[in-house]
Amino acid sequence: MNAPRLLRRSRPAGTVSGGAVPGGAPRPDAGPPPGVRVRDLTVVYKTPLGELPALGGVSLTIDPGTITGIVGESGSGKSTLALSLLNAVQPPGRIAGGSVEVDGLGDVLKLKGDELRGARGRHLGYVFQAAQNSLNPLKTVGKQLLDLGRSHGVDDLAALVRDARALLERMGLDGARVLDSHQHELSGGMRQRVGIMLALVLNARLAILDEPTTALDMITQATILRIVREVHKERGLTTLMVTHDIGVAAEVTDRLAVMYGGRVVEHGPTMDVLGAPSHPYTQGLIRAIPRLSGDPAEARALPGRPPTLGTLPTQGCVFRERCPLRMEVCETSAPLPVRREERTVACHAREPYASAAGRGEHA
Amino acid sequence: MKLFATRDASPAGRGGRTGHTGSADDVGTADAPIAPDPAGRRAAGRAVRRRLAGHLVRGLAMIWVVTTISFVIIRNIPGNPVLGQYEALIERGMSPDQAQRATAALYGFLPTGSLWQQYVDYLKALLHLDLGQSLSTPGTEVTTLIAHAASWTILPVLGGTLLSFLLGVTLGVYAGIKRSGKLGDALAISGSLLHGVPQYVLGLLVLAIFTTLWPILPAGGPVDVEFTPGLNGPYLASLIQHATLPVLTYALASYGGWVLAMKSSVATVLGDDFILAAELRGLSRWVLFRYIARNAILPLFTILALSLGMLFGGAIFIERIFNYPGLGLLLVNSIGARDYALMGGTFLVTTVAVIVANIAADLLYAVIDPRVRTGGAA
Amino acid sequence: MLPGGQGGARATLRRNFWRGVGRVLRRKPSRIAGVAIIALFALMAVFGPMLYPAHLPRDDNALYAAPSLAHPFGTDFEGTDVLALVVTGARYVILTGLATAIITVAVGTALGLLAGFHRGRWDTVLMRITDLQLTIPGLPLLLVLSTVWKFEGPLEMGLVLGLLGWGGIARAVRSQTLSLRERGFIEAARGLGLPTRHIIVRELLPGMAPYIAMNMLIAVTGAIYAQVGLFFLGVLPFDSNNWGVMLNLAVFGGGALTSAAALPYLLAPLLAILLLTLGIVLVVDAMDEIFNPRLREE
Amino acid sequence: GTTGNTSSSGAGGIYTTIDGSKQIDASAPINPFNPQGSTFMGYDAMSLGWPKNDLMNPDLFYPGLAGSWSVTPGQGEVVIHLRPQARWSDGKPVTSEDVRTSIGLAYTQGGSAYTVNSGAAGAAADITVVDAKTVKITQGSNRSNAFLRNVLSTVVVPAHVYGSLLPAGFWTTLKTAQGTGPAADKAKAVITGLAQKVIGFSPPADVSAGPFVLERINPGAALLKKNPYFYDAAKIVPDKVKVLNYTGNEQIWNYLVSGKLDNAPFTAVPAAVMARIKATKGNEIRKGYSPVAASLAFNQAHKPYDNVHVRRALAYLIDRGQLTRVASPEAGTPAVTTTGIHASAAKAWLGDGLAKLNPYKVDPAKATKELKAAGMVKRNGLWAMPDGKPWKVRLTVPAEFSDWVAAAKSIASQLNDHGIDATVTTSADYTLYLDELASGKLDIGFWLMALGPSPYNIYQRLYGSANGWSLLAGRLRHSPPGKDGNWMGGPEVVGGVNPGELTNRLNLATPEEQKRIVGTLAGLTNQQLPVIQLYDYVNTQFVNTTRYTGWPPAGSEALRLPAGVWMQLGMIEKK
Amino acid sequence: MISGTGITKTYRQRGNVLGGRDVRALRGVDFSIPKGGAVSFIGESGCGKTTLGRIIAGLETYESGEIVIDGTPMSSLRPKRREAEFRKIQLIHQDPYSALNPTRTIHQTLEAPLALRARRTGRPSSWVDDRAEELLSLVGIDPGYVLGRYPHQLSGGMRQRVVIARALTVDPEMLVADESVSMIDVSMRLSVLALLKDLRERLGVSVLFITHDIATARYIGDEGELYVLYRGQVVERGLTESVISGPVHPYTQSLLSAIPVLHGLERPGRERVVPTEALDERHADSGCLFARRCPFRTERCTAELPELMRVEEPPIGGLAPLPEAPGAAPHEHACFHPVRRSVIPEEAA
Ligand SMILES: Nc1ncnc2c1ncn2[C@@H]1O[C@H](COP(=O)(O)OP(=O)(O)OP(=O)(O)O)[C@@H](O)[C@H]1O
Ligand SMILES: Nc1ncnc2c1ncn2[C@@H]1O[C@H](COP(=O)(O)OP(=O)(O)OP(=O)(O)O)[C@@H](O)[C@H]1O
Ligand SMILES: [Mg+2]
Ligand SMILES: [Mg+2]
Repeated sequence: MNAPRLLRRSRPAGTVSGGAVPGGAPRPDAGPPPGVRVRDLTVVYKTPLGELPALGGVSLTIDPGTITGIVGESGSGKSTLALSLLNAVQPPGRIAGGSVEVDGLGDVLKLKGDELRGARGRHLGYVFQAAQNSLNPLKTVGKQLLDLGRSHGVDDLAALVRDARALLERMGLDGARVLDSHQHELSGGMRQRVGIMLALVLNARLAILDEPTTALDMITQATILRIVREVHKERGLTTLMVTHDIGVAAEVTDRLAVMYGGRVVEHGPTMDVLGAPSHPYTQGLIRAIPRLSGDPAEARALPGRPPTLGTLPTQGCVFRERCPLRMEVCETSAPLPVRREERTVACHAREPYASAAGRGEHA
Repeated sequence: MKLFATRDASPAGRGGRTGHTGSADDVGTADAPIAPDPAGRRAAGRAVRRRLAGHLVRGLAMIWVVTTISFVIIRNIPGNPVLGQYEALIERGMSPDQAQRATAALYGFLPTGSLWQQYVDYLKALLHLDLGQSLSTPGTEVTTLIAHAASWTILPVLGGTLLSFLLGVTLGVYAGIKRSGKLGDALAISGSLLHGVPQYVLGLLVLAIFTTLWPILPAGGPVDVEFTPGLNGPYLASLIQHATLPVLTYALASYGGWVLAMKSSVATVLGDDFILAAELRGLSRWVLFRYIARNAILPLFTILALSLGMLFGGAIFIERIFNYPGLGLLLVNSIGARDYALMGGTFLVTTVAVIVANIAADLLYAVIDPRVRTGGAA
Repeated sequence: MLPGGQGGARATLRRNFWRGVGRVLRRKPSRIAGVAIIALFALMAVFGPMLYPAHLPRDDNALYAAPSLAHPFGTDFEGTDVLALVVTGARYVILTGLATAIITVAVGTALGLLAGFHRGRWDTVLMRITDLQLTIPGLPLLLVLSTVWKFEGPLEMGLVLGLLGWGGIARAVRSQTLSLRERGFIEAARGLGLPTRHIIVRELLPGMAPYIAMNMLIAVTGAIYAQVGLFFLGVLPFDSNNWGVMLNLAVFGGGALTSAAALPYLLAPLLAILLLTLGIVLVVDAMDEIFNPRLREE
Repeated sequence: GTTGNTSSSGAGGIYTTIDGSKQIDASAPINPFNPQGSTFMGYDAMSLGWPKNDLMNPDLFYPGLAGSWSVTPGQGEVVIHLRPQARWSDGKPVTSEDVRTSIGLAYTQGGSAYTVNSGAAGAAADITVVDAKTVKITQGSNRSNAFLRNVLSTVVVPAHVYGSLLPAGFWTTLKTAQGTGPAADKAKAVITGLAQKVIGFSPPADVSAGPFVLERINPGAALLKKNPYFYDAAKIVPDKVKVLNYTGNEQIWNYLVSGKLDNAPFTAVPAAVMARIKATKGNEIRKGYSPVAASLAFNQAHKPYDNVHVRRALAYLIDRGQLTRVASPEAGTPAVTTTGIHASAAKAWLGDGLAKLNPYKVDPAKATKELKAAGMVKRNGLWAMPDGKPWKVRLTVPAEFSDWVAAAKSIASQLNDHGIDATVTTSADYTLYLDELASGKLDIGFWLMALGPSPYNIYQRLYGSANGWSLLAGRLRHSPPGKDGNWMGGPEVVGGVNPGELTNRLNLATPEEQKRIVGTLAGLTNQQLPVIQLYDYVNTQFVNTTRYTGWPPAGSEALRLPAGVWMQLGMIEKK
Repeated sequence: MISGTGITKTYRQRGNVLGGRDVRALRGVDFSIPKGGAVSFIGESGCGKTTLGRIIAGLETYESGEIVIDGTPMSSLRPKRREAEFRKIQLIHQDPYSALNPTRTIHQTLEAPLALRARRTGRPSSWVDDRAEELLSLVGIDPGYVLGRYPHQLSGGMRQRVVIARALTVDPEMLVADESVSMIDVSMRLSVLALLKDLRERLGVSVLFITHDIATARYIGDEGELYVLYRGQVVERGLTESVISGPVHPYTQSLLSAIPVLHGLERPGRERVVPTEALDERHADSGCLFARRCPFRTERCTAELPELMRVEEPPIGGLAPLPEAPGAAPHEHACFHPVRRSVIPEEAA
């Protein structure tokens, strides 16, 4: 391994340790990275109390070539959103409405059968939340790779293996050995990298990572985050990264969407959102993060507790019960996302700041 | 046998997956692969051998205990073989005097000496795989009788178990995947019911249906003696005809267990993350099905091995009902005749079959599960 | 020892429990049917013999009578009503089942808890014994044993069956105990200095209740089958009406499998066994939900 | 050919039957000395003669390998004339040497005529080969009237197969053994030491002098093929015989119902099944005399059964007709009364005397009187012991015998009707049952009796070892109740008569004397009731006339013999 | 109140197909936690934090070393007494989901230890309910709301508070919080930390805080001490602020470098230390345990095992020395080449 010994960084983006790719990972074919437009996406889960919305009309635009982070507390609907991008919401869940347009694919929600299956893996790379267990325990990584290739009609399997090996080596692993290993022979960090490899080896250009570093050690987490960043750039991807750890999102993403109770409450460039949060939830959240710098005494927890499907208000703003800026209108009407320059915020209290042109994203 | 004591080894009893999940090894962040270097593989081979050795030692110890228990019980069985034989001879028309002398000659070689001495002799002979001479079939080695009977037990046991395994596993996959559907429910309920019903009830019903109400199959016996044994059509046809009902009963009796076990195993696997992950990678349906089936069937193989061992001695009801000359019937008959040696031998062989099956199951697991094979988590 | 206020709280809890049970049962009609079947057999066992005179009437002119209104399942070789035999025979059968279940569960749970809770050498020894118990094939052993042991009644029968059948539960309880031990709440209870009795009875056992209850039901059925099977094989002495004896007499005495005359005599106890199995299968299905407060709700 | 009897080989066809005397054990050696051996009496195992089923005379035989025989008065000497044409299935002739070797082998097994115990009654003293086809056997000094029938029952095996089992000098050793002293004891040990070798001897193939020879055997059946060298081969019709195995009676019923069997020996059959069997085409029933009866036996060492009044009371309460109807409607006739003898034989033995015996007709009033006489008391409608303790009548039967179980249940029900608390218990199997009986654990049990035709055999069941009288080295001894298998526990002498002694005398007595003794014993038994005779068995043979005819008629003396003997007698014909 | 010297612990992993493998979870750890003090253990996964925490709470045995509670060496006590001593130290589990019995209501959970105490001390039984309510109020939840409920009906934060309340039923002198907030939602995490801090201040309960998230270690109060563990060894310790802002050991530095930077709020630290290799427990045990991964290793590091030593004054790096409060715990490290590096992010302007 020849990772740099001491890496000095001044800015997060771009300063990767050169493009020296060991083994020469294949460059994806030319063409711009895809953009994604999610419109009014509603996903409901069937519960004993009836069908409850886990996503309540989410609209989100992911610009091509960016790394977009989706942050939110447990149960805010992040995974549901990520799965929806692949039209893969699991029962008892059901996509109740909306659309997910992906450049080059069209509306993913309209895809069916083999079309959909082909899109998964080939166009849409998904790195699983519990990557620890995302491999078939009975097969070696290599065999699973071949399964993947055959399922997608890849003719040149040897080339696929070569690509995979190169990709693994790019991420600092001994490719041949890893391909020859079973899941249990790999450590958590290695499995996560294998997960990334399997998501990208068919040249998917949209990478969706659901909590890629949860359950990993700090140092390993740092490594994986670096790899995500580098691979994103090298392969020209559009990346969506779901995490509950704002720090992780802050470290790698260009843009950040904050979710609460199945809505995107704020969306904008990471630096801006963190530096000057607009939505009271974002503000509260950031203030609640334990940090290494600054005065610990200033940190505050958000009052109340995060909602669950059952406790989510069906009317008005989902955040109002914990909101310091709560107003009367919040009881009755749900705030619409309002776009102002690069930022989109969904809050009644913030509406005066919205520009006249900003109703709705990309209106 | 599907009575109560073996519930645990019957398929549904072990429905869950044998846990080979996280261990301390998974905790570390070691980025170095843990095994697949040649030294590791060799070590794994050694480990499997050591595992085998350990099993053998434990198995032998268990055999010894079982031998002792059976010796003690069997030597305490009331009922004297001499008396039984005597009355039998009398009924055959011998004079009392004659019958008495004949039995005396017959049982002239009943074990003598102190119980302790008998025990020591018994163990010594066992070391030479000598189970002694049968009392009810004088002059015949117990091992010969057992070998003959075993060959008859194997046919229906193996046939029935494999049949039900194939059927049960196939339908179990279906029931597992369509868990919430009507047909899945029906499969599960029918599985539970068949699993729950004792063998003899099934056997009697099958017999009543196919020989009394609708007599299309022979009611019992192993094979028609008219045909020369060997690989000829009539002989084999007769063999199959006679085996049909016992095999059917076996299959019915164990089918339910397989359905339930497979269903719950499939349900567990379906809940595993890697299945969703595979789906999200766009793997084809067929590959996905293989992933599910292979992972789900893994724990069932061990149960299969175990149940084969168990069924070996558990064929009593079926063999009694269908007059099938296997080990179970041998045991029943030997008890009736107070044939100590045969009784002890049959019981021992039955138990050893279970112990061997246990070892086999464990080794089988080591062979088919890479997690055990290459020594990840154990 | 218990303050009054808490007793009240406990009573409420209990009420909630039963309300939850009701909810769980109502969720599927089949479960209600299962409970009804089991209740029917329980009633049969308790009150069945009271419905008939101590010595069941015979009808010398109706040996092996065909099913009729008076005799829904016909009569036996003596002209006694088969239904009456099934009803009055239930007590023996079910009593054995219960005795077995209690012993199996008591011994199995105790040993499983002991092994799982104390680990170490205790565990090793107990588990070896359990292995042995599980390894020795039950039916052959029972056959051999039934010639040594003169079973003098349902309870004694249950005792022996129980002593032969605790292994499965012991192992299940042990592994449950081992896994629960790792759960924080057991450790916390120990850290708080709560007595072992409290830990086992109040903290460990409730979590295992579904397991134990399920095993208990399975043990009841297992014992009933084993017992009926042994009677059927004719290796047990009988001194009262018993389903197994009926099977034996129907098949070996009445030729039920040869002529249709004794078929009802054979089918009646078979049906009783099937019905009981069905009831137990249906109830076991609900067991997990009954004991899990999370599943009990809503 | 598993359903119905469709297959046939050759003109004679396959004759299907079962062996009533034993279950087939395919691993047993083809050796008649082995009790489980794969040989079948009358088919491939031959004795010198075949006993006729006479009511009184046990010495009547059909000729077997012995074409004829002569016997001196007092049975001192028996001369056997072998059939001149008799040959083994390998073509060698059957000679006197075969007989001698067979007798030598019989010595190793022990037997009444061939015993090395000096002084035993009815022991053979000398075997002389007169010529190739003639053998002379002389009886020792302690004579028994059973000598002839014992000699004629000798099973003959080929010397060229079995001869090697007898060591050189065997006959000298035998002579020594028949003496007394240490040398004799040693010689005895040598001879009995051969027993196991003989039993275990397993010839590679069957060599038979009978009409058939074993072709193949499996756990389900044995297949015998015709022996072309049989002396009367022309009389034998079937080409093959298939002997089916069975584990329980219900299998025989099944075979019969499906019309598979050409004949089946006596089997207990429930009425409904009998109806089905009779309904099957060709099935017929041949009933004959069977010297067996079922009885309820008392352990007189247990109270209150020591009291003859109690026994009589029970006899008055049991409706034998009803219980026979329940237990054995086809193969049993209710006992007319308790004599110890099967009803058919009783008429012959007792003549008018039979009518004079107490018939013990059902009579609750008499029963009550008897019970009162015994001091029993009635409490709350239930009879109790004289001391007021409850009286529980426990009837025990082996679970294996379904007719006994049914009979016992019927008796219990009847007794219950009359205020006696009776229950039925079963023992797991016959062996265990006999053991429990012998060890005195049971109060009342079922007992086979009246095993004729020899009067000694008949009364030995009541006044033999089970009741305390045993023969030891030729001398009769009486053991007290509870000792040496004396479980009946009756008195040694009753009314000045020692029934055991009388019974033993039957062995030696002349026919006239026998008649007198039997009369005495019958009267005594009727009065004392050591057992209550319940029903007399009827030898119910099943035959099927679709393939063969010529069956022995009802009541025939041959009816108890295996069908192989019927064939030898030229009875079976192809239809 | 509790201190330990030379604690070692080795796990023998049995049942592994590869035979027994020994995991040296602790290799001679010294620690001392003053009354009312706050100590944090940090380190990579598997470095032995939990093991040490459990040993301190009396839930785990150890091979050698001595633990002294309030001046009494534990090895001198009989098991019963030792248990009683260790009862002063209560463990708060990482996972509030498994720390509460799902089949028992909160009332039942709290009642059991309180009733036991009431019986022991002869208090009236009414005290039990009163005290339960009191404790719940103390940890900041409404007793009326939670008492009758089952754990699954509560949020993670509430459960963790119930767990703390349960620990308080025995009036402990110290709480061991093992990753106690890692499974609670971010928005509530701080409130539980604040509760611990509050308990420490108001009740004088010492807190042992085990975490891999170094930032949270700052939140349990002033004068907190930080122990950095690596493969069962303490490699650096000192006042929390001192270690965070001026780490000396390269391992501490890599841990701090790995913490993600909240761009927008923070600027990355000027330096960054990245280990050259991933952790492999099978690495040789000779010399400095971190040597294989250390970017600064020298030959001495692979040959010799460094002992804990005080950070020398003046500091070797180019940074200004940190003022060390008199009487406070000294900043110590186990490295042959100590250099302060500024690796943690700085507040954005
Ligand atoms: N299978 C399901 N059945 C019922 N409700 C579900 C199911 N899966 C998810 N939900 C509900 O949907 C909502 C969103 O879940 P989702 O998994 O998307 O959240 P998340 O943000 O990914 O949370 P986490 O951080 O815990 O992964 C939650 O309230 C959850 O309770
Ligand atoms: N019960 C156990 N049996 C065997 N090994 C154990 C056991 N508990 C811990 N270990 C091992 O001891 C070492 C230290 O474990 P410990 O749990 O103390 O680490 P930790 O610092 O708490 O890690 P984490 O941050 O993952 O909680 C690890 O290598 C672990 O694998
Ligand atoms: Mg998620
Ligand atoms: Mg830990």
